[in-house]
Amino acid sequence: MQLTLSAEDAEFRDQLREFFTTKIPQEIRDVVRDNGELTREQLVQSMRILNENGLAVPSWPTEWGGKDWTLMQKHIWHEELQRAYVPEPLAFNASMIGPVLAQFATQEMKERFLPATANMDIWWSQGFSEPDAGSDLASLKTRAVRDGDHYVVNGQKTWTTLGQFGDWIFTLVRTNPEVKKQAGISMLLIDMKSPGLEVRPIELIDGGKEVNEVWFTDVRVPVENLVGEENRAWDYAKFLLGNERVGIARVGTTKARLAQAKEFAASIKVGDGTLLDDPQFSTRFVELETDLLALELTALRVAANSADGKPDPASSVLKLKGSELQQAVTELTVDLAGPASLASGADDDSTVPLWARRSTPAYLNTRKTTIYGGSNEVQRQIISRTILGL
Amino acid sequence: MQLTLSAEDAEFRDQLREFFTTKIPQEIRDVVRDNGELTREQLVQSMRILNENGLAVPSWPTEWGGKDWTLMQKHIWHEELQRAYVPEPLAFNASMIGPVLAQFATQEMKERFLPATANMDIWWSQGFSEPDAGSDLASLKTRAVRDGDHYVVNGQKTWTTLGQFGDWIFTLVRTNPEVKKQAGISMLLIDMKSPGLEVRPIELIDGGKEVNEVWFTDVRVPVENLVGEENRAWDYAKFLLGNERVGIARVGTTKARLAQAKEFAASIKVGDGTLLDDPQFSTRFVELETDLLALELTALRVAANSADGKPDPASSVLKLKGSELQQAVTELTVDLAGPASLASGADDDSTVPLWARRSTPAYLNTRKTTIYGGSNEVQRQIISRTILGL
Amino acid sequence: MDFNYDDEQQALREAVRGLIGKAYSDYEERRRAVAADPGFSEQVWGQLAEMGLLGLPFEEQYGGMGASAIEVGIVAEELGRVVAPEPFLTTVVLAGGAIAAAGTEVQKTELLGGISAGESIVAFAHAEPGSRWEPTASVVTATDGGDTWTLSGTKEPVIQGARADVLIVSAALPEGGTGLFVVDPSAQGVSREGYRTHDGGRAARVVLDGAAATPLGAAEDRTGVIARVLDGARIAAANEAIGLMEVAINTTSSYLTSRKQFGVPLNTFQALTFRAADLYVQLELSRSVAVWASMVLAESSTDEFVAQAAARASLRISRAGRQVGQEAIQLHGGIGMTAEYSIGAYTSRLTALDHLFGDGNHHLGLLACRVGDYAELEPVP
Amino acid sequence: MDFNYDDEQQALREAVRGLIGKAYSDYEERRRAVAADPGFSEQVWGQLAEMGLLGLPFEEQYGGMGASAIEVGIVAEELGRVVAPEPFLTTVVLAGGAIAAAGTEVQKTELLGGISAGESIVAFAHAEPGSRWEPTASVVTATDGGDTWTLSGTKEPVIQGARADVLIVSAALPEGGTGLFVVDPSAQGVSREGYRTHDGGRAARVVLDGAAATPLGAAEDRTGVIARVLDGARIAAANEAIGLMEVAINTTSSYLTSRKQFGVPLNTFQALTFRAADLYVQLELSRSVAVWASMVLAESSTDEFVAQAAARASLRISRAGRQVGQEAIQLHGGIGMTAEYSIGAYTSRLTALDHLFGDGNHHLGLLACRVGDYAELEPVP
Repeated sequence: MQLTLSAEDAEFRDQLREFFTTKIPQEIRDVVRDNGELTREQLVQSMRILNENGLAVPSWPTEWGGKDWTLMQKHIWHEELQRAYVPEPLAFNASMIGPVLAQFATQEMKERFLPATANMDIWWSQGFSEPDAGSDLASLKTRAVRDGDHYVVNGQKTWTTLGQFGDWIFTLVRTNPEVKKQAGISMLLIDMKSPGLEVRPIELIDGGKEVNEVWFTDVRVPVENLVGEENRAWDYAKFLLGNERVGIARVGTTKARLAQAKEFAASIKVGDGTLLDDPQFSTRFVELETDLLALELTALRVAANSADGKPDPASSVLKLKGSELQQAVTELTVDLAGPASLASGADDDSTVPLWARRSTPAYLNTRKTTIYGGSNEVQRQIISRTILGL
Repeated sequence: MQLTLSAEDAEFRDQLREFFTTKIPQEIRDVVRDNGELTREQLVQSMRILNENGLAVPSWPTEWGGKDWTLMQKHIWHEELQRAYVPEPLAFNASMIGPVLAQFATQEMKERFLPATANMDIWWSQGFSEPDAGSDLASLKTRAVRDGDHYVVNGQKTWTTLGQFGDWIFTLVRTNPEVKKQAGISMLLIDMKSPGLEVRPIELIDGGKEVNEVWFTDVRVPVENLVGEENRAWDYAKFLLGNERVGIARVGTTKARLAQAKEFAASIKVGDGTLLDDPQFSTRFVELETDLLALELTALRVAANSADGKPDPASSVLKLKGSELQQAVTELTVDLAGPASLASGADDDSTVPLWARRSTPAYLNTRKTTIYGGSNEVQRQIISRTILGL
Repeated sequence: MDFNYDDEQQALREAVRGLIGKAYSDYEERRRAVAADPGFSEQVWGQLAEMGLLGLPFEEQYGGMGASAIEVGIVAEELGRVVAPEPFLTTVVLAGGAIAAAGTEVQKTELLGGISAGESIVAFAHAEPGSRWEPTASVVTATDGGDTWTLSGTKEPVIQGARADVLIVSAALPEGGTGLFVVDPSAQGVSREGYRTHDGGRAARVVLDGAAATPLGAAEDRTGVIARVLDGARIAAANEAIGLMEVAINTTSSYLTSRKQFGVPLNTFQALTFRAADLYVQLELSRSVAVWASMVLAESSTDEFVAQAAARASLRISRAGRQVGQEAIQLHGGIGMTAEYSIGAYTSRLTALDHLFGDGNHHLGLLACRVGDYAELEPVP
Repeated sequence: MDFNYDDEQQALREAVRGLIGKAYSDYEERRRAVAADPGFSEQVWGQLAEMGLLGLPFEEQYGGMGASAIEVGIVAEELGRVVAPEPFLTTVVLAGGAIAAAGTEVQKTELLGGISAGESIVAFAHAEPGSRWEPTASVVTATDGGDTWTLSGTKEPVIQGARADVLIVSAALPEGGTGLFVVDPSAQGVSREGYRTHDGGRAARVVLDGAAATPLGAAEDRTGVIARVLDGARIAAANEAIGLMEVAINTTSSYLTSRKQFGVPLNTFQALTFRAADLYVQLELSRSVAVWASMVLAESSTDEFVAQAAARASLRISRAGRQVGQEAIQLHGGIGMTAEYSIGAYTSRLTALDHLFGDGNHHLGLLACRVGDYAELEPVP
């Protein structure tokens, strides 16, 4: 038992803090801070700076650029990244396809894709969910039929985040419809410029277009783009989804957002004081920061307890509470904005400050955090079954 | 649409208010007010005063002492009764077996039992639940086998509230084990002084002994004590359980308790003011009384909308929210008591006021309100199935 | 006490539902209406006028129908059911309410007549930079020029402020207090910048720079009028929220019964159906308070009792609206996040209503200051 | 930062669980222990002494083991797991803590020695009529008689005040401030009326009428000591609550898998299992804060940081404890309401702990007053 960080970890933290706040351009971090929308170029630029300094894909095997860090170090890296408003390395590259290729792909495929993936020379999209296969992913219907040296792919994927920017898409397809649904799935790497592949944006309730439908009409994919073995991709998908639980709590982001909210509250004069003196708001801040403290400590405890690298089942707790707290902070921010929160479409000439204008879209957008990446219902199922034996 | 009570209803209310606060002995109402335990004699005395004045069993058919009131009048009667801390007419007599006998019994049985039931010459107990038949009542196992002019009853009932005071018990028994479980159940009226019948108290978590187990060992029950027809009692039980939804919200009781809690809060000095000035408590009072207002209005709306006498499916809303508010007020009261709430076992020489001493036992006891009379899970099931079609 | 709608009220509901429910029977129609300026259908607005709904609460001599808050509540609820974007709440209830309460005969005849006929969109320009739902103004100030008044300062956000044909503007008076003024938005010294709001509506920043203004009625302190008019709008908004919540819950229930996951419909999962049941409880409790508050307003209660009712309704519906709005999306899953599907618009509108006239905690705080003044809260004055 | 218990700490936990878990392996044993005065098992108390647990936090020269708040937390958690009624929290942590912090060498040797050996139950008499967890006294006043001090006034409720062999009493000093005094309960001018508490324990009203008293250490203002000692007790209580909640959740889970309704086990009903999952989330979050607060206390942090940690732990565990206590009964149904079954005792004890040293809202209010003093809450000082 020890309260303080070890000297090494503290130094590690200080170095990262220094790096993130000096080497990643301020204008990029400002966009993140202000809940704005990053351009493709900004995301790529940021990730390349990280990659040049070995900070983009620390969880990968060392031969492909990974760092062999302790879970505590990974935790610190995540928190500091988020606190400094550095855009996180694109999850599809860094946390999803990269580790899968490193684990399951042929040497040839690794060499072809991994360095380009770490450096964002390839922007990866994810082709997993389908309109009728959400939480029940294994019931996916997109078909791939072997035709000589190619697979011919037909079907539809959806919820493809940032698919509009994608170069390649790693895709789960059904290669054997005759067997149990989990047993007939393969993973293909598909060039998004392939004929017959079409990306259609989905407008979300906050007006943003961050997700897409991806349609495949007789898309021909060379057989060498098959990851691992045919019909074995359910294992790869489980590996991918179970991977990288550190950071799932998003403590750093929420902590930064809550500190911002305090500034907002203190900037609003009411009577003799500010909204931060209003017991309704001050108690709400205390409740949230106490829950956030509990979450942070739990993340640290899980990190500390998982020295063997296996995810602690408590990671479902992190996802559940972490997503709820993200939502709670955006809700608080709308309430701080008050009547000004209606001015969500106003431009920079508005008398309403940027944060207040963005507060409701952010609140609406954040509803997704309890749905995606394994909905909170799925997490409750995991906890009740796996941990409580129910 | 009309906000105010009709002149007739207002006069009706005033008359009842006058009656309850002048004709029911103050010492009885004080016990109810102070969350104390009434003696058997006090309960009987109170009900007899009501019965003498035609106010004990208003929902019964008029020929047996009922009043043919509108639902609004019944609502007012309930609320005024509760506000004046008058002990409610024993539910087993007034709301349960009385209406069942009036509806299903022979004329002979009615004459034998109904007047005595209204006047509490008989104290009825309820023999429905069994250790393995709680929410799933129909799976009850207590057997009754015909033997000449008698049924011989064996088995065990539980959760028999105030069974220690009971003269007679209306009992669901299985008379045909061969058929679908609902189809083999009969209702017997059993003298609790019968040989082989034993009542054993169950201590509850607040230390009280208000419920009992009732054991039947070869208890012989004359066949004329069968209610209605053999094997038809599932219908009678459904009638009984669906009966008398007015008053289920317990608005009058909760309103009185909340007003008491305000007095308690105002009596506790903190700094320059009282606990009622503390924003943590004042906002809690507002939340509770706003929800209680919503509940009261809903009860009135349901009463107003059910002129045909059929229960509105919204009665599940009344049970759900009504029970939760009862619990919330007792929880609030413990918090008002603060450190003094520990003195739960102190006597009247204590420096801790009576309400504070009784606060935690009342809080613990009130946990039952979301369990009994159709648990809140059952109510949610009713709402989701019956109303939402889920 | 009687919660039953009479036959005329039932007929009104059916007529409104016939019109507006038909106009927006397909959610795509609503999407189209909010996509282009002014963010609502001028055609539907005209139909509402033809049916007499835009003059509903005004006296007959001003082109109105002389109806009560009950009828206003019915219309608001029906508009809520289809998330109709027409500015009934802000133009008829709010701006119209202010004109009816404070205007001269001539102003009432002209302005209420214009609203009733569907010829004039009137916006109530009251919110200011830094304001938090107070019934007073301080940023916009009024100057008395003898024969004429001028206003200076900024109002934002002003719902439908860019489309508006007439502005009713609150402003700090030279001698103290807050006055109400009529401003022609095309007059010199008025500039407007319109934009979309997240709920599909439109708002604007209105900058006044010595703009000519006519006092609405007398140039005297109208704080009481503004407070009462805001309370009326809160109660109408509560009714709109009831319509929104009811349909959001029904839409969610339908989705749960039709959508399959793991080979079974979602309503097989009790954890979901119980949460839907909780939403229904919220709805029914809130409906009672919304209808009650309408009755309180309809029966010419004291300002104080109306304020009490408006605050209670705002609080109750804020709590319910958040739970319903959030859970409706969550119970849908991913599809609930998409703009093509209807449910997000319901959540967005509930969020907008919650912050338009004071959210739950705002009213909670006001009510809490007076909780020691009475023993029990009685629904009847 | 390291959350792992070392081998010695693990061994301590196993030893405590071996003793106390065995003594109360059957819930009936606990019922028997609390049925008769003094509301706990003197035999188990003796065994705790033999194992050295009653001197755990005291320095070795006073018969103690010199262990830290981590070890105290382990013992408290294990006691919580079986709702053990022994007054470890109030005698060892609270009264013992006060003596260790303020006593003279002689007092420490005698009083801590007595506690460590299991020979002496010491009660901390601090709560007064009308008090609300303040670290000060006002009802009981101390009078300086030159050589001797006398106390007058009433303390209530005093946990284990009737059984206690020694009382540590807080009292208002003549010159202001709150002092701490040692009182022999058999002395003249001391009367005690003992009674049961709802959690199976015992408390008393202690009336002092010119009772002879010896200052604990110097007769000076001890408000700071009392505050720190109360914070230590809050943190130990948080650990006890973790043990209570963990077993309450496990008991509930077991019940859900074994109990059948409608022909299927209750864990078939997802609405129930999801609520059990929510309880687990509460437990894990609370456990992190409880262990963290113990570390804060163990690492000799500033009084201010300890107070912060104690308040955060109290708040978090108040929220969790209520949800777990209430839901554990609800998920059981009727059986959960009975005294024969264990779960109610867990809920009752959680409720008692919540109100012993300040409930969640109390600490929330204190923390809220200072929320503007810092930007982010950091777990490391």
